[in-house]
Amino acid sequence: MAKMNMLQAINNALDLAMAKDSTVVCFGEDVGHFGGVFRATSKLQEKYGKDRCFNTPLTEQGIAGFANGMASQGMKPVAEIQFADYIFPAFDQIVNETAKFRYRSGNEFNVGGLVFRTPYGGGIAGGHYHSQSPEAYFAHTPGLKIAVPRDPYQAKGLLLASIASEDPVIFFEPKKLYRASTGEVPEEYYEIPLGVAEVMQEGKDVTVLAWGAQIEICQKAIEMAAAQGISCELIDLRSILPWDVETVVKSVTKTGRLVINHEAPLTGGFAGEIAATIQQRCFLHLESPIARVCGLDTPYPLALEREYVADHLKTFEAIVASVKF
Amino acid sequence: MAKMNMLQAINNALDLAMAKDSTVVCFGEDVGHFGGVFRATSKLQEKYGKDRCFNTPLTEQGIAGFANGMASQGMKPVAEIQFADYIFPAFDQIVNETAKFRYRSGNEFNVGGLVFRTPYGGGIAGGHYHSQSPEAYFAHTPGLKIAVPRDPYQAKGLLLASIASEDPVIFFEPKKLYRASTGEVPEEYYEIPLGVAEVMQEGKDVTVLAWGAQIEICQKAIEMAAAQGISCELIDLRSILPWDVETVVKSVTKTGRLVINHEAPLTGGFAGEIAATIQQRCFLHLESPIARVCGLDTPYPLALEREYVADHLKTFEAIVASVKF
Amino acid sequence: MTNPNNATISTVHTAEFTSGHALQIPTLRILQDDGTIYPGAVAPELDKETALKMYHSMSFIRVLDERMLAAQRQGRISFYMQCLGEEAATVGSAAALDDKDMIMAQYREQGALRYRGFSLEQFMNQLFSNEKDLGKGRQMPVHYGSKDIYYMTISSPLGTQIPQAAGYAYAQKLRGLANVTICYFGEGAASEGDFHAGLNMAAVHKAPVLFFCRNNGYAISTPANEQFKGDGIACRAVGYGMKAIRVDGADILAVYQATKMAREYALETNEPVLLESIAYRLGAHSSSDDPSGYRSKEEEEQWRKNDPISRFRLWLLAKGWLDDEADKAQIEALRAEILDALKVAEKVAKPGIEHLISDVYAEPIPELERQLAELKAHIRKYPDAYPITSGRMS
Amino acid sequence: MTNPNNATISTVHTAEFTSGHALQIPTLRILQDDGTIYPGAVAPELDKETALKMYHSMSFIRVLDERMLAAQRQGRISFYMQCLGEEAATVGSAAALDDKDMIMAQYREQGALRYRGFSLEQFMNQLFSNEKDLGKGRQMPVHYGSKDIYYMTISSPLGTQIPQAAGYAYAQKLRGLANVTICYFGEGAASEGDFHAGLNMAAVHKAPVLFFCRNNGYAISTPANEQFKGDGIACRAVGYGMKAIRVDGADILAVYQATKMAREYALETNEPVLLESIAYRLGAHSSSDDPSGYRSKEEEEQWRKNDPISRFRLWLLAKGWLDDEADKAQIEALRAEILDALKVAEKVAKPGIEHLISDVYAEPIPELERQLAELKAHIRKYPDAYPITSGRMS
Ligand SMILES: Cc1ncc(C[n+]2csc(CCOP(=O)(O)OP(=O)(O)O)c2C)c(N)n1
Ligand SMILES: Cc1ncc(C[n+]2csc(CCOP(=O)(O)OP(=O)(O)O)c2C)c(N)n1
Ligand SMILES: [Mg+2]
Ligand SMILES: [Mg+2]
Repeated sequence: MAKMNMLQAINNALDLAMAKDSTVVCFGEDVGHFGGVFRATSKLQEKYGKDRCFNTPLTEQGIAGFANGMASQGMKPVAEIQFADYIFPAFDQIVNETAKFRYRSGNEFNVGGLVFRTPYGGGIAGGHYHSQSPEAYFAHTPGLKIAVPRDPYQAKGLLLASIASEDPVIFFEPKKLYRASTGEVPEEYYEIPLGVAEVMQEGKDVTVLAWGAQIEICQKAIEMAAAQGISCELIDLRSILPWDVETVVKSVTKTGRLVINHEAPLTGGFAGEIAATIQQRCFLHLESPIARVCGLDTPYPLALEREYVADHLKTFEAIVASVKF
Repeated sequence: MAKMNMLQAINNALDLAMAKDSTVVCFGEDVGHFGGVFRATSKLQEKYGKDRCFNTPLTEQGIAGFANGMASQGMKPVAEIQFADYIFPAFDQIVNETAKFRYRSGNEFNVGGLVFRTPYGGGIAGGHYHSQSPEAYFAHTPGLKIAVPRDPYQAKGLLLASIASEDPVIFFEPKKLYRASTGEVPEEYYEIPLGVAEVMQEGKDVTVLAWGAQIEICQKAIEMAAAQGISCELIDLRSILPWDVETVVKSVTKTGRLVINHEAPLTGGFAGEIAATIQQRCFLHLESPIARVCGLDTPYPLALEREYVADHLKTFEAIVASVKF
Repeated sequence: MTNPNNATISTVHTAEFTSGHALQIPTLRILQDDGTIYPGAVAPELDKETALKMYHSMSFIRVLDERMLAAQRQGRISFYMQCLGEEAATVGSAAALDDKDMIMAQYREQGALRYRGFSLEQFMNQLFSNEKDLGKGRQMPVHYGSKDIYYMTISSPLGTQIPQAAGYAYAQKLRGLANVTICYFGEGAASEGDFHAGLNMAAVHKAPVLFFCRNNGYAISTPANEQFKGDGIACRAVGYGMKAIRVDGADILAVYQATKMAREYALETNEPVLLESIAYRLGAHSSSDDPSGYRSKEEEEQWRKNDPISRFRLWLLAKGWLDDEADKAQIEALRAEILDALKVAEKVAKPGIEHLISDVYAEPIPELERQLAELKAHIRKYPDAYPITSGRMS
Repeated sequence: MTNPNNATISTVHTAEFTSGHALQIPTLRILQDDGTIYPGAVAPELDKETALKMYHSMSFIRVLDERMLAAQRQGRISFYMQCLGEEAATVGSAAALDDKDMIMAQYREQGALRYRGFSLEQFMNQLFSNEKDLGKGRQMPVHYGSKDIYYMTISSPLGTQIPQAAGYAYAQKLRGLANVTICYFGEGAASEGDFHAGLNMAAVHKAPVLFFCRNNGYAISTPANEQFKGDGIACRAVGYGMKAIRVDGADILAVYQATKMAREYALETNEPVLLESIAYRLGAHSSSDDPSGYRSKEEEEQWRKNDPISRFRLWLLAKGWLDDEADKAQIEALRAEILDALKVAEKVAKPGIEHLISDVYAEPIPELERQLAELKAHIRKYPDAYPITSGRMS
């Protein structure tokens, strides 16, 4: 075990994957010699050569298209999109191509092995073009898998599972945790399976569900709730697509209440999907309406970021309201 | 009044809008002389000249960017994307630019007046690249408005309202209705307001909610239900963003039950947002779980289209299950 | 170049524009309409067997197109796309490749597909979306693909295969394969952003791709002069520091020669090459299109004279490699064969219900299994409404 | 051109590539490092007032950049971007325009903005995202914009303004305005698909746009030779049938002259022009960047000699239009002014809570009003947690 921050854990995962499998190749804007603007690919070019870790021209649609082509040949591209806010020029290549490659060809061709890594989320005074959380845009797309880690340990295990996956994966990295989140991380290779949520804390009154950087916000909120005698069960969803319905159903069946928190705007966010599914599966167990604590339905602001975000106080209030309903 | 099919009604709306306001300009792939592959812009170039109705090069991101620029100058571009399946190369221009133009500039600049028209949905043996219903991808984007008409009368009124709107609008045209749906349409100018749903049929047992081409499927289903003594209230949502929460809340408060139907795949579809909102607003009135009848979580298939779609039988079954819960 | 701007710097002191047509690229022509070689031209080396395979691929496709368009008109298939007038461009280029060079096409390259060995049955199974279709009946007609013969399954969204070809070829290079990738696209698709991204990335990352633009004058109804203002597509190559060559797309010897040369160069240097074929889309865009709305019969007639097949046929006849009568008989026989194959394929069952959800992921996710189970229960309740699948569900 | 392929057809019979560097475009240079005019060059006509406005815009921006980078280092603003080394490119081009020509910039064009008349206070208000910021404090520092002075608000996603400029200029043409649009972007952004779409559409639709590429050698850490393999960016113009001109971007007279000529041409013909400025990004990419990780001090030092301001200053001094001492004093005074303005701006309140939801739509939709009401109630409950807004909610 070694103490790592999330960037180091990601760098370490990439390093292990490249060492293990010569078909793993990392690229993206500034990813090469410089190691990426956040330094997630630091030293990989030095170690594995310019052919396997390199800068691309500044074109996200090109990066995604190039990655699709490379993966369809059987290699394992790990492509970085510099900020998740800039993944949209690649939307067609991801949603119409990556996601449908295997299906449309009857499995003659596929892009399993392809991973898009991208720093995402707010909390860094980035305004609306360096703060977006676009997971829900992709979650409506059969054929993709989506994962979001909450800490360095999770980041390494989920990223290694993504690279090993036979399906294409979008890996969203909460950038505000890059240096802020640190922890013990095993030095050897390990995977954390995709599609499996984790019950981080058991509780009996209400289930609190989140992913990525919102987990620590929820932890603060449930501490406040605990001080008022409310026992919360905390679940880290970890994978958005496919998502672990059964773990959430089991929890809500027990607690009868659900509060979902995400950074992205409320309307059309992934909390909607979860709430819709859970109200259906747990109808007779629900003791209060499922609550969603999310960003406002506006672009991510700059000056009023604090007001905008789904913070611990709003989450705490939603927990209390759910229990008192 | 004149009998028109949906294409004629759309063509008529564009004609009226161009006659009324010289800043209205129509363009897109094959939109000019040829009048569009579906002929929605037929004769407009002849009538208003090549400057105001023209073919563009084959680039959806370019079309959207060009439209953004033109609208920011104060004109009213009505840009056609040949199929909604091909709107994704324009995703960045729409989601990062169109939607955020006014907000990011503090209203120094805006693209109000911009309309993207695009044929959408299945039912024409088009496979996954001529059948998609991507409204949910856009519904997660504050700053956009989204409308879907169910028949020629609605198409004309909603399209004229979209062009007149001070906000950018995506106007999805259910292409299987283009020639199949006909009806009486006033020849003169009229608008149907955006953001307002329509209760098409009152009922007391269960609310059935849909939009676009799914309305007629729901009508078949509620007829079957009526034969079994089930009284359905049918709502056409008409606008996806903003959507008319209050009308749906009022209806479900009365019926206690809700079945939502859409063409797009289930997971991440807009029914999730509706269900999440309504379970919260109508918690104490709900007598059964909100049901979603949607496409499967796969790309839109070809040979097995009939099995795939959210048809009247599946809708009928959901209505019965909701009432019998 | 050593300056950081990656631009050669030669100084002038008077402001003067470089013209938008400063670069003009000539068109390679070898074979004349009458089947003879242009004076001064030399025919590429071609053995008889290859030449006949080329010819038979072209004539097969010509007959198939004719028949299947008719089948579409009869309502037997839902959609079709011909390649009339462009057979030489795709067959001639495919013939210059190695069998394991990847082909990434747009949709009008059935000539290349046939040259690679796609069988009549395989064509039919795809066109009828039946259970023998390699694509499992999921895509519209003409969206062919086969891993065995290195032909990437067609995808409708235009231009998307262009950066993919760069990535595919880069992977070939990394694996040390002695193969290139050919990437076909229309002059219309060349307006997509993906074109720019793909060509630039192939040049920067040194990926051995032959970018083959079929400039056939139209993108559905949009003529090339409403598509771009440059001199064709080939001149764009300088923007990427890429070599370019333009050929008469109805001249199979020119196409073959240029492609062969480009392939050698790409393989040797790992640099991509841009090829532009100048031909004419003689047929409608697709079975849904009627070109009389946007171009004149006269224009069509003029180009009809430019037939790529008859030219090559005359050359082969003159060489004594082809027998006129035998060839005519063979084409007659082919017509019958195609009709027979069509009748067989249209009776083959559609894919089973399990293929509604297979291949979305490598293994179905639980939610898809749930949806399939629910659907099966529903079909069992209403078997008559789902006749394709209800009779044969396990 | 009359053939449907929109390509000139001249025939050759021998296969030969056109080289990827077949087109080379010279660089216009007028002003030498020592402030004299190149032998054989002629300085553009410039009156004293304009020349001084150009000079003062450049030196203002130089001092502002210096101060605000320092302010960022002190933690007073969160982010900053300098334009060191490129002041002449943006000021020189802006000076060649009419005041109502629209400017659509990338982010490093504060020179053009200042030339247009953006005031020190306006700069500060934006940098501090306070309630006087025209952008209502919603975007990161340096995302300026002002309708009054025809400067489109900056948007971070690169390249997006390129097709927008085509559409904006097309609208200007349709309205019969005697104005053009200038569109600035970096050589990195020129790799985006939007570049291709925008240039092609402007050419096809005859939109009077000056596409002004600032080729400064780097896109963050990526050097131009890993960005493209063509000869700079200017040569791409032939791909669009567009005229092009390349200038020394540190030579304000060359930039002015070329832009003036391009503007006249665009206005007259409604055809776009591509300009490429060759300069060097002397500073870091932004306050978050440290170039020592990817380029050498020597390279930087070499380019530092190439200073656009000192060159022009020497020219003005020689002309007797500038007084050395007075100028130095003025720059000193400016330093103080900037510090004062900074102190004022940082004390101005942030935008009020209502601006969290205003301008998403022309009028707030009901859901946003509901969200705002809920938020206000929440803030009232926890006023200490939201100090920026809690004290002044209506
Ligand atoms: C992204 C995208 N936009 C639009 C279309 C619709 N479409 C299909 S073919 C076509 C024209 C293509 O023309 P070109 O590339 O010249 O090829 P050709 O048909 O002439 O062979 C269009 C617009 C599409 N398939 N994909
Ligand atoms: C679509 C998009 N992708 C990536 C980025 C991140 N980014 C910001 S600036 C930059 C480099 C731009 O380089 P260039 O266009 O040469 O302009 P310069 O900074 O040299 O002036 C990058 C990659 C972005 N803002 N937008
Ligand atoms: Mg074409
Ligand atoms: Mg640069």
